[in-house]
Amino acid sequence: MVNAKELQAAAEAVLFSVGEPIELERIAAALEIEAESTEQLLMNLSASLDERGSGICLLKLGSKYQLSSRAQFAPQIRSVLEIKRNAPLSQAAFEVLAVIAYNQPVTKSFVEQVRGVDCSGVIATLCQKKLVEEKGRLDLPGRPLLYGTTPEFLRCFSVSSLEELPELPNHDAEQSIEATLEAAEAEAEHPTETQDE
Amino acid sequence: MVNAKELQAAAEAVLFSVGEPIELERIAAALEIEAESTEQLLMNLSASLDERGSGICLLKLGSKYQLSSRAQFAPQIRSVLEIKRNAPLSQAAFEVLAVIAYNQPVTKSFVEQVRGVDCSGVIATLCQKKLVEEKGRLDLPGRPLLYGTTPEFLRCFSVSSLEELPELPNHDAEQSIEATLEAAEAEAEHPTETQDE
Amino acid sequence: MEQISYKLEVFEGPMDLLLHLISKHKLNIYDIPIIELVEQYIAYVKQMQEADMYVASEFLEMAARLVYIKTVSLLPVYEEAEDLKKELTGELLEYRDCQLMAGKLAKRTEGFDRFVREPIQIDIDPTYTRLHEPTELMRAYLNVVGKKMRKLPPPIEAFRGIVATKIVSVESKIKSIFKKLGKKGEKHRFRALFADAQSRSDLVATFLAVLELAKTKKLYLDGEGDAMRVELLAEDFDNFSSQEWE
Repeated sequence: MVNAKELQAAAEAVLFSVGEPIELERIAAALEIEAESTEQLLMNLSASLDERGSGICLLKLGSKYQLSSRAQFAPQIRSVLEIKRNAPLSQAAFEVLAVIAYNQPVTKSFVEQVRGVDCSGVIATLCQKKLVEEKGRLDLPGRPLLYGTTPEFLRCFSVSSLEELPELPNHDAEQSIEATLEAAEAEAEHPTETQDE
Repeated sequence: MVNAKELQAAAEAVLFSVGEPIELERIAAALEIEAESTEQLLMNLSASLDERGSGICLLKLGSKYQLSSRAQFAPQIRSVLEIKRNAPLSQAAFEVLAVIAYNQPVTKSFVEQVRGVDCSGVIATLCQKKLVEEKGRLDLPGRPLLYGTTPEFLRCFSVSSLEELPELPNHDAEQSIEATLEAAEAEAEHPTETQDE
Repeated sequence: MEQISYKLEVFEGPMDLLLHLISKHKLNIYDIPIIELVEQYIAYVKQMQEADMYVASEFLEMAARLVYIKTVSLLPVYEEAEDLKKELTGELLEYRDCQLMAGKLAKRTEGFDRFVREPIQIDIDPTYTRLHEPTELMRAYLNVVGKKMRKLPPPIEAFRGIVATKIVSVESKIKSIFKKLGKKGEKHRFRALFADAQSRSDLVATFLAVLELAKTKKLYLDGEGDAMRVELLAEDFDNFSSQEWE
């Protein structure tokens, strides 16, 4: 790599991909140039980002450098991340949540056995969203973690206790999913007086 | 926010901060402008990144957008991140990806039927690498999961939609079976070293 | 057959191996010369075993399938053999497409050189605030477990998919034939050997086991059709290794 423009682009690509603040020396080593030239390069990069009014800027933190979004765009960034956080649950997330809700407390391997696939990522997301939480450990070799639903889960489904969740169809009943759901929906619309379970 | 330049900077800041592929509509919502104007804005952003020879570029992945480093700077980035350069995927993974990409959504058993071997491990790895994801279930006994490709898949294979993937061979074509087989053999070239799966 | 002296190639599976053999020996994929292919295939699998390579069960299942097609094609009425060959041709063409496209994908991996960023960590409350109907939860549950409710998760087997097949080894069938036929010289109905077969693979393995035992003079077959009788000529179950049933 010879010309300054290309070196500057390489530095930008490196800073972009690393994300975290990074030592000047590490950038210099990756570009195979002197630290001093690298410093000059980064100053030029910073100036050119400012000049063209980019949404990104270069921060110098002690001896480290980091690319960052400009503070003035924080509201837009926050808005996107908040929309993202509140995106409707995926089908996979719904399934995991349902398996946990109806069988709690359960281990991750139970959920995975029911669904047939790895569920670590989905369970972690549900924990983050505070719909699911750890509920101690199972007294078995390996002491696996148990999961259960949270108060936020109850609020999300507008019920005041787990007993209010729709009842699952009888084990022996040959009732179809559709019939069961219709019954549950009718029940939800015209609740017969709440009875104790 | 009024002027186009500032909106473009805001879009850049948002894409930078979110990191992952993001829907056009979500960017539009955050900027409080129409989707159409947002699309134009992103085209301008992409052009200006190219023009000034930035180390970063804007990718269109289906209906989503994502900022990424330019491929030519991969050596410098790998050097900083201390990642070794090896084949990105095993042959088995490429085969599974091909079956999924061209037939999606498909079940694991479909993939296994085509390949004649168990594919659970490979599919799990591809899910972890976010090249493949769950796409609901098939309404059949056992309710098997369906799989399809992700926006990351589009990025990794440098296409902005599935239509841009290489075309499937035409079976009515007059190409002799020997020629096709030889082509397949040459393409497949059984790799000598297997990499981490 | 020519000796294969080069280092054994590693194949992705039986389909990969079959395509390789068809290409190497210039066989017609649309009208597979089954006897030739069986010989080549089994020779390769034997070499894998001799080289102490791990031979996945899929390779053995395919061997049984090929031998079955070969056996059926030796019968005077061979429509079934034609159908089985066509089925195999179709599968091979489909897998060939898969390999072809995999090769094309493998050639355009420049995108793996593009690096992206992790999302920035800013202080937002990740708690989920949308509202859902409780029936959505039940729908999701029923979607996972299906119509039949179960108290406990079903075995993993139940989720293996719709076309998963169970592989039956010839060796296990040899053992069970010895068990069924009891003492040396006791006559049994030939058909009875197949009475409790669970699958096609089971039938094929039982049939191959009978052929193997007859060939090695451990078993005597007499009569034809429904009247066919079978008896043991040997007292004990010797060690039949799975390599001998070619």
